[in-house]
Formats: sequence, structure tokens, C-alpha cells
Amino acid sequence: MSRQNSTASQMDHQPLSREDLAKLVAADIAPGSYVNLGIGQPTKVSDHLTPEQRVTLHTENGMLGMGREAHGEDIDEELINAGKIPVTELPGASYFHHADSFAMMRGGHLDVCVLGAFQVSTGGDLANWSTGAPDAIPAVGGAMDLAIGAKEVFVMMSLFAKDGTPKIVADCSYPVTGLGCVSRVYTDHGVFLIEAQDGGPRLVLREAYGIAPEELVKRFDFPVVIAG
Amino acid sequence: MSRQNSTASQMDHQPLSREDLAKLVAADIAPGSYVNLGIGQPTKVSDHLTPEQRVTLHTENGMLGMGREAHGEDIDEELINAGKIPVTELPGASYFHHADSFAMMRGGHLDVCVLGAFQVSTGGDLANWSTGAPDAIPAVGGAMDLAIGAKEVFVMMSLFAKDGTPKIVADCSYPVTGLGCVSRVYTDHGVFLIEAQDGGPRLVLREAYGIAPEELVKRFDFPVVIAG
Amino acid sequence: MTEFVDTAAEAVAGVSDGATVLLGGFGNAGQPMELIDALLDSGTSDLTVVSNNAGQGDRGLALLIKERRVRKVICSFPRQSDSWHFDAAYRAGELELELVPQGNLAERLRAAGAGIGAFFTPTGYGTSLAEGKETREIEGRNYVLEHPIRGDVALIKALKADDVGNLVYRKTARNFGPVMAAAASHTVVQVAELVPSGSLDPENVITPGIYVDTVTALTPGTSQTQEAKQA
Amino acid sequence: MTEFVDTAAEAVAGVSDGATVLLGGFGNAGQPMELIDALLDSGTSDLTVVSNNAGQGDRGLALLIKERRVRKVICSFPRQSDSWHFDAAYRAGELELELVPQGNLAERLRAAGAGIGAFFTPTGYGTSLAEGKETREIEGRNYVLEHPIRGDVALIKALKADDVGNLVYRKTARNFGPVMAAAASHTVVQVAELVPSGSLDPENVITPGIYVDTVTALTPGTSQTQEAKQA
Repeated sequence: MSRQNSTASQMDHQPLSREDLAKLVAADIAPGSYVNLGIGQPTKVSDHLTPEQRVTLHTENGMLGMGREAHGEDIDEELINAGKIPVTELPGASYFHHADSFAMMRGGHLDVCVLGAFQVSTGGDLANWSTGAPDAIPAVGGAMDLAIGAKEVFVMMSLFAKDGTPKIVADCSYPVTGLGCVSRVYTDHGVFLIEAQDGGPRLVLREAYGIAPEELVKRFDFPVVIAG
Repeated sequence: MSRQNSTASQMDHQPLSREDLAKLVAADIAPGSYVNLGIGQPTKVSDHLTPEQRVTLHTENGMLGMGREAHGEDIDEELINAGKIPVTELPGASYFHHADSFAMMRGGHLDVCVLGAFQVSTGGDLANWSTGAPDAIPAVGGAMDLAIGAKEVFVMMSLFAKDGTPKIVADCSYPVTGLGCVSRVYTDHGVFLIEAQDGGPRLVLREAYGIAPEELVKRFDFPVVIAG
Repeated sequence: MTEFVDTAAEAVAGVSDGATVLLGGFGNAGQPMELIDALLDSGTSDLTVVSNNAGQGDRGLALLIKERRVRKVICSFPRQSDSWHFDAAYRAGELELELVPQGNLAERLRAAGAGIGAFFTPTGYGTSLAEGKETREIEGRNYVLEHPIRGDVALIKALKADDVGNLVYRKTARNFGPVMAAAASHTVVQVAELVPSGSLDPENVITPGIYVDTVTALTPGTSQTQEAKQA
Repeated sequence: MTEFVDTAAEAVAGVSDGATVLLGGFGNAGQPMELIDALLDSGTSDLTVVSNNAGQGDRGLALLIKERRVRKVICSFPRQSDSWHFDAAYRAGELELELVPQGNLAERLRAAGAGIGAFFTPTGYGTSLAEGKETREIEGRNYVLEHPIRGDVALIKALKADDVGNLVYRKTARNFGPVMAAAASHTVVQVAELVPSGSLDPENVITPGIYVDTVTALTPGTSQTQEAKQA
């Protein structure tokens, strides 16, 4: 779909692969940050963080200084991440209990949290915990805590749903996880900033991928500012 | 004063000395209890606790398993009790921060707290933090936390004020520290229990010292039940 | 004072029908599997279980649910790939679910242990999980009022206990253990090892013995265990 | 990320006039005396100080008060035998006092660090210190609503810091350090010793480095200090 919308000048640019998206998010994380990477796509960001960035990873089940996924003999079933995957411990790590861990999040001490999403609203509302299907078993985990638990919340997702409609919306139709909490949306077709300003937040397209910015903003039925 | 009120049958009994009072309180603490002893007279209770009682002392500045007062070379200015007196550490001790320490108290985990008092009301209200003098520098410390922070609050005090009036009163005239929190009052002339019952608490004289129980209860202008 | 018992069965003997039971663990890490198995064997029923998850596969809490011994689950994440016993009981309408955001679950347990009557949390504000709850704007931010979750019993797992009941944990198996130990009227702990008093550095004790009522060591009969019990 | 500086003067250089400063310590234990002295030397004024006590003798906070650099003190126990500078300033009406029960002080600081908007506490209910505050009966018990105390800066003392800012404390000098570190926008720590990353057991870290912004080691020029700074 994005290819069809590409202008001639964008022919040499492709939409971002998941790998490239993870690389882009990783590069945008400020050196020395404390970061929580959500389950799924956001986890891949850790593959692209460089040692020079000195980023410290938090996992909400009680650890700072989490290392890479553990394999083979490194696997320890008492050392897992929030996705219950065995991980490793880096020098300078620390363990704490669940109340202390979520106090750290809720208190706004993490610099960045990266999450997946079903939808993000132009006002920064996040929907990522429930499809709202009436027969689904509900489960929330730490999603609502993560949504409000960092100085900045970055979302990573594909920009368009299977039916071709954008997943950045005026108002979330899925059940929300948190209100006004997302500051950036990283997608295959563009990076969007949700900027606070008088009169309410505005949505800014920082950069488009595989499509001209002018074409991309036409896909929305609300105003999107092209960064200039 | 108490001597004048003694009946002939009580002549061989004296009011309790401070030492005897501390001994009595110590003996009443159930084996295995976790106990906080307030500053001043209550501190003396620790001298009379036996090793067989296995009582663990809490100090609200962040320690369980506090030992005796430290002297000479044992003095460590980073190991003090709530009265800022150097103390020692017993095997099995633990340290924790102030919020955890007061959570332990507020959460009702201590078995007994022993406090001094200016007044105790028949309903168990405690007044021990302020004389209410208009020109005094106010200071509360942990008094209000201790008042509500144990399964049982024992008060140790002299029963009569300098003017001869009882310090167990219908209503506290001094500023209160906590409401309905005291369960026992240990005094030189008698031990009183404040027992919950339908229709409000009742004051029971468990035992009198240096005075006949019948004489002692006459000193109050409200009913005191003599334990039988 | 902490009591030491030889078996998981003795350790959970005091759990009554209808009790609210706090179960430690996040996934398998820190899950007191042997205590849960003993609870299953004890026949106790009509339980309210508070735990992060709602059982996996054919073990532990999943079996308690399968056997319809659990009336209600308070948890943050019941849906897992192998949570079929929860799914079946829930869909059959035979299991009540109170879904709580994970950090609110931890903080509500912490509040119970800390004597806090209720607290305003930003987590969940504006979501369906806060529906019907009191809200308040404080200094420009919106909060939901949440209440403590108290347990009659907590079943948790730690690495070591000394003979006054002080506990240390291991890595991310610590998770809910310390807050649950403080939130329950009676806390039962399974440990890998008992050590004599004085062998845990007082600076490093995570759960002081005041929160620990019953301990059982599951490593088969080490002499250390016996020594500590007799100390 | 934690920065390491050589002197107490550099460590407190960021404290502005009018700041709310959280000062660790209970009596002398855990009091960051060198940082307070540096604050005095810096000339900063119009401070709100949050601390358990309000200075003793002619040192530290007492001198800040004597020099009228403190506008307001939030504390639990200002009256001590040698708190004459507090007494004089207070009686002269030149120092505002907010008296807070010690456990409410600790919990309000904890709430600030933990993102709790307000909480209901039983401490102080029915007393003059709760006058004018919202109260509520919850399950038959009476509570007072208390709000967080946030600091612009915390000045605390610990035993050791590693090179990512993880802290361990010593005995009852731990007291308010961990909650103040989390309650302030910028936390400054004086330590006796800097150690390389990896030399503190992750199980035993009391304050994780995420809460620590600036560290200064006050033991004169150990090689360990230099090594840790370069690590």
C-alpha cells in the first residue's frame, strides 16, 4: 500500500523494516537513559543500543541493569524479564521487589518507555491492552503502569491497520491504556511527535519513510504538521 | 500521698518503684513479641526482659533486633536508637529505611509498644506529645505513629500528677497523640486495663499497689471496675 | 515468632476454607510451587487467590482452579498461552476475576502491609479498569483511589531464612514476596535453605522475620536445617 | 546518569535560592554534614528544608538557620536540648515550621518518589496536627489524607556508591536516605567510598543508581575513588 502512494522522489526510500525501526528508536534514546522496553517489538530495540549509550534497562518484575536474552547454560529461571524470558544481569545491576519497581515507574524516574500499540490518539492516548472483544479473557499486566510510568513514552507500531486505516486516530476506538501519555510514535511510514502546546497537543510528522510527507499527511482526517 | 491513702492491710505493700514497674511490664510481654519501647521510662523495660522471652526490639529509626545501650568502645554513632542513644546489634538483626520502619508500625506488625504519657483517657486516648503550653516549641517525633502502631499500646506513668489528681481522666485536657489506642496503663499505684466492650470501653483495675483497690478507685470521678 | 515446620503440608495446614491467599511469584520465578501443591492436597476450598498470574499448564494454581477450589482471582495477567484451566473456569462463569494493573496490585498489597487506608494512583485513570472508582485531580494530574488488598495467608518463596525468620531472595524471584509477606495475617515461606541467626548480614535482610510466621525448608534434610531449628 | 564530583562544593552547586531541600539523617546518623556545610558556604538562601530534626548545636542545619537562609522547616522533631538556633529563629517569627509526625514525613516522601497523589494514614487522626485536613472512615478506622513532599534537591549520606550510582548504607544511618533519594528531582550523595561497578552485590543494593544524580566521596583521595571515576 505504501509503495503505491510513494512519489517518484521517494522511490529510493522504502518503508522502515521492523529492524530499521528498532534501530531508529535505539538511536533516539539519549545517552545514560533508564529505559523500559515493552514486550514484543520494543524488545528488539535493545539489540541496537550501543555500549557508548550507557543505557540501563529496567524490567518491571524487579531489576535494573538487565542484559541480553539468556541462552543455553546462561538460562536461570529466577532471572527473567517482564515477558518471562530468561535474561542476563549486567555489572551495576540491582534487584528490588514489585512495589519498589512500580514505584520507580509511577514516580516518573524512567526516562523512556517503549511500547507497542493498537492505536494512539492525536492527544497521546494509548490503546494497547485490550481489543475490547466481548469474549476475550482480559489481561492487563503492567501495561497501564508503563503507559504513565516514564518521562517519555515512545510507541512502536505499523502505521496502518490491515484495512488500510491509520492507527493514529482522533479518538481511540479500542479500550484505552492511559490518557495523554504518548510523546512519540515510531512507525514503518513515519515518526510522529505529539507536542504539548497551548490549546492542546499537536501531531507533528518528523520524517516519512517510503512515502512523501505531503502524501502521508493526506492519509489522516485531522491535521498533521510536517516538521520543517 | 499514696502512703496516706494506704489501708492497714496494704501497709506491707509499697507503691511500685520505677524499677519494679519496668519489671512488671517486662514480665507481661508475651514470649516472642516484637516490641517498641518509647523514650524515657519505657526504655528501662529492656533491662528486665529475659533471653528466654526472645523479645525482639524495634527502633523506629530503622532496626529490628536492637541490643542494649552501647558503652565505651562499643559506641558507634551510626547505630543509635530513637532517643539518639548508641545501642548494640543482636544476632538476627535487620536494618531498613524510615518508610519501611514506619510501615511496619502503622501496619500493626509490632505486638506491643510501651510509651510514657501525660494523660490517658478512660477511652484509651493518649496525650504524651505536647503540654499545650502556648510558648513551647512543638515537637512530635514518632509519638503519633507509635500511638497507633502496635497491636497493644502499654502506657507507663505515675498515676497522680503533682497536684494529686489522677492522670487517667475522662477526657484528656492535654493535646492528644492518638484516640482510643491505649490498652493498658502501668502506674506506681495500679495496673489498669482498657477493655473494649459493647457500649464503649471500660476501665478495669487489675491490681493496686500501696493502696487498697477499693480506696484507689475512689480517687476517680468515673467508674473503675476492680478485677475479680 | 517464626515457627519452623518440616513439610509443606504442615506449613499450609492453617489455611481455612474461604481464605484470601496471596500467592507469590511472577510466572514461575518465585512461585511457591510446593506450598501450592500442599494446599491442593489439603482440600481447602472457596479460596480468593491474589497473584500476578492465574496459573499455567497443569501445575500449582492452575490445578487449584481446575478443581474449582478457587472462587475468585485477583490478578493482573490471567491470560497466558497455557492458562487453559483459568480460561475454562472463567468462561464457564465459575470463577470471579478482579483484574488489577500490576503496579496497583503491588501497591495495594504494600498499602495493606503498611497500614495505609487508601491511596490515589495515576495508573488506570480514564480506563475501564477504573470504572466506578473515585477519582481526583491533584496538582493537575488525575488519580484513582485504590484500597488495600489484605491476605489471610501469604504463600511465598525465598532463598534463605535464618532462625528468626529473616529472608533473602534470589534475583527476579523476589518480585511480590516482600509485599505479600507484610500484607497477610499469616505468612508461610518455602526456602531452599535455613541458616543460623547471625549468618545473614543485617544490612542485606530483605524481609525481616517480623513478617514471617511459618517457614519450611524444602531441600531434603540438610544438617544446617536441623541446626538452625534447634538454635 | 550519575555524575561524580570531587568536592562537596561542586556537589551542591546546583541548589538555587528558594529550593526545597531534603536533608537526610536522624540526629547525627546519616546526616550529610559536609554537604550541608558546602550549602552554607554556597550562600544559597530562602530554602525550605525537609529533615527529621532542625539542627543541633553550632553545626550543619543549625548554622543554616542561624544565618537565616532557611525560610521554612518541615520536620518531626525540632526541639532538642541544643537546638537553640532553631528556637531563636522560630520564636522571632523568622522561620516557618510545618510539624509532621515522623512516619507521615517518611510516607509523604515515599509517596513523592512513588508517584502516589495522596494517601489516607491513621497517624495523627483526631490530633491538632491533622486540623483542617480531610479525613475519612474506611472499614471502621479513621484516616487523614496526606500529600507527597517533593524536593528539588536531596542531600544524603551513604556508605558506598558504585560507578553507576548504586548505594549501600550503614546501620541506622540508612534512615531517610532511600526515600529522600527517590523524592527529589536531583539527589546528591556523600559517600565514604567509591567502588567499581560490579563490586556491590545486586541483591544488596539499597538505592539503585536511577535515584542518584551526583556523588562525591569525602574520604581524601583514595585510589579507589579515581579508579571508579574512570571506569
